Amino acid sequence: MNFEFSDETQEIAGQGRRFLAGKDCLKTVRASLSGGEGSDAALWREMADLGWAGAAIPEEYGGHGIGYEALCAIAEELGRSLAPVPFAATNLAAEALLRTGSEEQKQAWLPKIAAGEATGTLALSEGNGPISEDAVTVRYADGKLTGTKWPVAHGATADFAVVVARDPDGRIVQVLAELGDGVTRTKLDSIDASRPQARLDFDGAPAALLQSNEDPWDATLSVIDRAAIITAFEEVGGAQACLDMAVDYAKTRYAFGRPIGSNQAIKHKLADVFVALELARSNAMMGALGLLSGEQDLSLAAATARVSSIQAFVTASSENIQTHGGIGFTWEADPQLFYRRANALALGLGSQDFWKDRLISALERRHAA
Amino acid sequence: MNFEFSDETQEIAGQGRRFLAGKDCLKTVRASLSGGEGSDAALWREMADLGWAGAAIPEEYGGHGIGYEALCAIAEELGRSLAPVPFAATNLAAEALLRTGSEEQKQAWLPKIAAGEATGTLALSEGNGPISEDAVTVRYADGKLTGTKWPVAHGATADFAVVVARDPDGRIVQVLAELGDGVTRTKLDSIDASRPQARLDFDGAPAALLQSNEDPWDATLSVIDRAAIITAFEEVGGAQACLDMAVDYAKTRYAFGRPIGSNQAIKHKLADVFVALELARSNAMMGALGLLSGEQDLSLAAATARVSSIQAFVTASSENIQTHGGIGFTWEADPQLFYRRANALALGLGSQDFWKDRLISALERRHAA
Amino acid sequence: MDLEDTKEEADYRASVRAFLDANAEPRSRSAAPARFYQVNEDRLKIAKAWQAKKAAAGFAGIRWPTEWGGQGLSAIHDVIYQQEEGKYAVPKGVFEIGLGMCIPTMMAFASKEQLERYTGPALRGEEIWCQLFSEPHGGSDLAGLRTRAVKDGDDWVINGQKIWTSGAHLSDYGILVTRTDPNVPKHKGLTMFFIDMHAPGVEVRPIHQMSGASHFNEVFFTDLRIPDAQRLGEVGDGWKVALTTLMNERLAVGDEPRPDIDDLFAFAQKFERNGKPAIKDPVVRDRIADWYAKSKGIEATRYRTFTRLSRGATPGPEASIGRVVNAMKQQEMARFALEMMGAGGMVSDPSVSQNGGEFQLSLLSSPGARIAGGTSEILRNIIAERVLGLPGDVRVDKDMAFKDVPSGRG
Amino acid sequence: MDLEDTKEEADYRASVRAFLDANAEPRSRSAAPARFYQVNEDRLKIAKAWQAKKAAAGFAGIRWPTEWGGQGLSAIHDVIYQQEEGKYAVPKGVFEIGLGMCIPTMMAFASKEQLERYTGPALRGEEIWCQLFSEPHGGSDLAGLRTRAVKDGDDWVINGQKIWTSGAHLSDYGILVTRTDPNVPKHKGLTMFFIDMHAPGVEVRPIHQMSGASHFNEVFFTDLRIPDAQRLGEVGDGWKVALTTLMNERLAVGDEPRPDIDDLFAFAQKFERNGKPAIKDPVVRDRIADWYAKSKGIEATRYRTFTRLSRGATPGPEASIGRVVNAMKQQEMARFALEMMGAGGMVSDPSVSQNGGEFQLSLLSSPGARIAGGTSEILRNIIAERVLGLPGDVRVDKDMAFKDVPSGRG
Repeated sequence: MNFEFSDETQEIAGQGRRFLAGKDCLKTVRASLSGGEGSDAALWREMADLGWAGAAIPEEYGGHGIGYEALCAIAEELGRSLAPVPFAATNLAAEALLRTGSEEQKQAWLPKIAAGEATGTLALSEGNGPISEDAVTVRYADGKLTGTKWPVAHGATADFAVVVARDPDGRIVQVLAELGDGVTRTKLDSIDASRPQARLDFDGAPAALLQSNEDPWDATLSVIDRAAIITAFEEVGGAQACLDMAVDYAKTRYAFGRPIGSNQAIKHKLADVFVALELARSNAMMGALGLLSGEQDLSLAAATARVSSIQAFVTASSENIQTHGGIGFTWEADPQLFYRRANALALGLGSQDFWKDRLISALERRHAA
Repeated sequence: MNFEFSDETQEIAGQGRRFLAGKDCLKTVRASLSGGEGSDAALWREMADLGWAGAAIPEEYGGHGIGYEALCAIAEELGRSLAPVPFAATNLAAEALLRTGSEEQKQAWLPKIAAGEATGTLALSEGNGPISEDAVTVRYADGKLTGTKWPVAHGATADFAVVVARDPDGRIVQVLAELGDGVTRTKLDSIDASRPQARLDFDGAPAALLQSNEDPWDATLSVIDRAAIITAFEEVGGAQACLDMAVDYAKTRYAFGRPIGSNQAIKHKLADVFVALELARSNAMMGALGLLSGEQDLSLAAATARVSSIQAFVTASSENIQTHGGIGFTWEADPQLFYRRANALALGLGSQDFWKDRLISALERRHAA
Repeated sequence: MDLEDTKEEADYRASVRAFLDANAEPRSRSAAPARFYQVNEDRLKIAKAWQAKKAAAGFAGIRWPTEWGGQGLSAIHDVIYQQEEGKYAVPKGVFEIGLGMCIPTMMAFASKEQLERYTGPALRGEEIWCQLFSEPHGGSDLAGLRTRAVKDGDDWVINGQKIWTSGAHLSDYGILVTRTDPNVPKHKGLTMFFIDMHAPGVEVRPIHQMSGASHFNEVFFTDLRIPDAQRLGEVGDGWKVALTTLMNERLAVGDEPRPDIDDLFAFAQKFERNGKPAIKDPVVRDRIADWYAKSKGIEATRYRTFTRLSRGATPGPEASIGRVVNAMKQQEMARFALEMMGAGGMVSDPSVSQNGGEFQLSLLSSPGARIAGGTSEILRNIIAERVLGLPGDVRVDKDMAFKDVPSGRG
Repeated sequence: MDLEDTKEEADYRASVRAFLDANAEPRSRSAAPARFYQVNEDRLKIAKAWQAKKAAAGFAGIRWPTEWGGQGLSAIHDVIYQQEEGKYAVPKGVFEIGLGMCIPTMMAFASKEQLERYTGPALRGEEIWCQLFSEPHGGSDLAGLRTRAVKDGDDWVINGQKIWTSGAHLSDYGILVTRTDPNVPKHKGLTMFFIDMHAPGVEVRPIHQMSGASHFNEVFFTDLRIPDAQRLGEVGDGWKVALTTLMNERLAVGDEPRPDIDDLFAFAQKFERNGKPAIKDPVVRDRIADWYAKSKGIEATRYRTFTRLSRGATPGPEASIGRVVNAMKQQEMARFALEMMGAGGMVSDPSVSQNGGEFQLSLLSSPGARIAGGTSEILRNIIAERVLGLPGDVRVDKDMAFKDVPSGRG
């Protein structure tokens, strides 16, 4: 039984943690709430230099090819530090390209991503509602895109987007669009300004089809499954940071002549957070195992990890505020920053209802088989 | 603002409580688990002498006509004492008769009910599944019933049943069947043996149509709405008994040199039970107000009361066991008896899912109006 | 059993309505009442004018004794007035603490001359009062306060800091509890004063909340000097005085925090996903039914409280029920509404967000609701101890001189 | 990262499988393992024979030192054996406490002669041991026990009562913690012994649980006389000895209580309501997905624990996670299954009930699961204190002579 990150991976995680500890990400995140940039482009380039942007990109495309295990460990550290970088969105786009891009397309973008010179995103949602094939209305015809996508993570700054659209026959397609001519980008206020969202209006923007043997909608969901597992590690890292913060506060904050952490109301609350976190971490690791083993259908492992990790981070961030009491809900204190991120991550890749349904559908398929 | 039982009602409740305190109902209830009778017929006759069996039956039919408010207060006391009597089932049958029986049918049965000489029941369910018109398959043709109903509360001992069936055209009808010839009754083991359940196999049993201007299915649901409100008071009484028991135990049971009730784990748990109970009591009283005011459509008030009271009693009975610790889950201790009753009442009139849907449907109708 | 007024209550309600109809505009449900923290100079003027009008018409200080310009009526009259006023577009929240808590404390402990000076202007909205109790180091441990008052001749010199002071930035006066003797157990070394908020040595800073609002302030005292005549109650009796103030805490007469269950239901009817209104989804029905039952349970519990008031009884700590349930429910409902929206739920931009971003705002304001004015944990303790009679928490600081009580890092 | 055995583990697993294949029948999933409390005379014979066979083949006392007939292997070997044995229809539950907790305590504190006498028969299943710790007055306060042992010459005379003793009715010997000095604080006045369960003065009565099962016993001691030679550890060191025993508490290797999440999912697929399988109802999907994620989380957490074992580390109190989550989940799932059945859910009669009444039984057995072997509250305290490092509860009885500790009514 060897169900733990390898020593090499733990080493990468440790380096990452030390690196991020020196960056004061929370300061940037807080500034983003008052109109700051949100995403920290300089920090992202530094991370690329460390090999993080290209962690899962093979060396033939300029990546570091250190693989999914390292990617998961890095995600956890980004979650812990609340790093304001286009990590998740760019990974999602790179994953889609790797899966369905032509050799030319891969050569065009993957090396730039790995070098931190370009960032990408996935443009899937068209407003409110669950992830659904039926909701896709953006049209792709004659090499051009028309229609509106929102919210698109880092859509205002990304260099390209993998766009899920419909061809003239109404079939779903995945296309690659450089975000330039024919695209109007509007930044949208959101609950987590450090992972900024945008609206993309395509008005005949040029784009190129991504080809694959897979059905393009299935391919989209497969990419999202993979992203859900990576994101689960971000959430586990964030939840761990919240728990650590709450435990530290509960030990050192006194009321009635003793640490507030000596009250069962606090102890049991934090024990429950710990339990939720450990379940999430374990499920995320099962997801990582699926990624590593190269299984094609990760939907069950991904959905399980996603449901657990949403619950763990949302709960941990919320109860961290509660443990802090009054100071916890002030603008200047850190707990709100994690609470915003937790709730944004809980929604960004599709919310719990979508994933719970996906989980049960996967179970049904397994039992039918 | 006068949102409290009247002095007269409180007087009746007080008398009831003193009467029941002398009866050691819990002993009978416990005996029922080891094959005892379950329902206590002698106790029920005594209660009839006190006017409880005919509380809601008008004087013209031999009842005491003290009305719904008293009925609610009595229900609460029965719930508190866990009285093993066919109160709810008989009330349900009497309510149906009052609503849809002919003068002759009323004269035939209501005086006997009020005198404690006869008990009735409603035969609606046909096995597992939610309350639903589609689930009714028992046939009524040429004055005879054919088919199977289960579970039927007190079905093994009731003198008559209001049976929901289908006529030869497939329409729902309510019929009155004396439970004698042509009916095979089989007692069924259930989680609360003190409110015993039975299976009724009708093999051409004679029965008479109940007539009303209402659609018979709507009439059935209306009767169930009324029963849900009365049952909510039973549940409130039961939940209050559990809370009292738990609080008393928590004050007097010591561990680590102090009462276990000085631990926040216990205090906050019981505070939550109190909150659930008070919400349930308040919603039950709003239901009672609806009964008193003679409104026809009580579905919203009934569903609200039922959802709250199920939650309150199930929670209170469960956390009472937990507060008692080891002794709490033994056969000989009282908490299990309340837990069984709570869960049986939560299911008997249709479970939460049915009532939540009914609640929302009522809200939708109100907003459409 | 009914929800009707008594004859006398109905008459009073009619007189309130007549006054409001003649002097104010009805409020539409979609308009939230103007809140305290949103008060600016212009709004403050309007609020003061409205208070003056109420005072002139005999609808201010409803429970105050007539001696000080009040109406000498009971709590149920107060409730009736508030219920009716809630239906009109009039300013709220500026005078409640002063009239409901500070001046009643003054009435119990200040001199006749002082009351002659202060009650009238407060009643007519000319002067605003705040309550300076909570401190950064105290948290839920209200009596663990550290603001020091030291006797200097006939004066007291005050240094320290208060926090979570509603309305301090608008206030002219405040009642202030201080520590005058750290050498006795914590409840015994406190003394209450009233102070001029404009005096040198008083500095008010707003607290920025995570939702973006600023409901509260920090107040700093630097060598604030006040005469002994501004003491309320005996030296060392400050805790007793503070309890008087807290006993007058305002009874909630209605209004769940918005967006409430009706807003959520309306949203679920309007919002379509998977080709049909969200309310048709069984999961949505299940959750909304739960919250509806809780919401209506709180409303009906309030009717039971009003019944007790109507019969002359004082409502007990069971009033905490609503707050325990509502705060968590508000957070859950906000989260659930955003979940229905999927990824779009992140976006609070009014240009595209459903319902003008109100659920996104609620997500950010509800954590505060679980804390402000007593955390849910403290409220559960209160219910357990005062309603159920369970034993208090173990008190390690009970017989200890305040200065020796362990206080950790702070 | 993988879930594979190391080479050595794989070899060991293969040897276990070879033994089991040769000596036992595979167990179908539908058959629950035979449990302790269901053991009757006939079953006991089978259990003893199986244990003898295991001992002969070298699969008993896996972690015991070879000196006493054990295999001298590590915890991961024990886990591997249990994982494999769980797949076969063999008796379980009779010897675990004796071999896993009692004899290891004996090994630490008994004499060489005693170990020569007792280890072999225990290992071969000829003698059964139980652990006599809990008392009616103690509850979660294990050290608050009152069973008195009084020195009388070279003997001790024991009076008192134990409770929740698994397997006492089958046992030949037991280890017993007693109070020998009530004049010192509670942890300091305890002394451990081992006793003959057939001696005069020992009476065992089964405890009837609300589910109908009898997993536990009460054991009464009336002037039980035992020689000082049966003392384990020093007089007054009983708490230390008891901690040795408890440290050996068995690691759960799998198996949620049945019906588990797979049973519930299967039920929801099979059970039709409103004309379609229940699993097609979004509410059912929502709930089952929640429980599934928890269930798989516990399973995967166990793999992490096994990984630590495999690397030679000792698992910590995080093993409590599974118990905290499972007990509540079991109760919720049972309730939910019955709710799906509607009124029919009340009926446990196997003649008509779905799934042979297993969910009804689970409703009645799950409250015990939240209590037995440590309440969920105690487990949360353990997680908070030992894993998170939060402070202990305030201990009012800490420095008090046991006889002076307040004990309420009992």
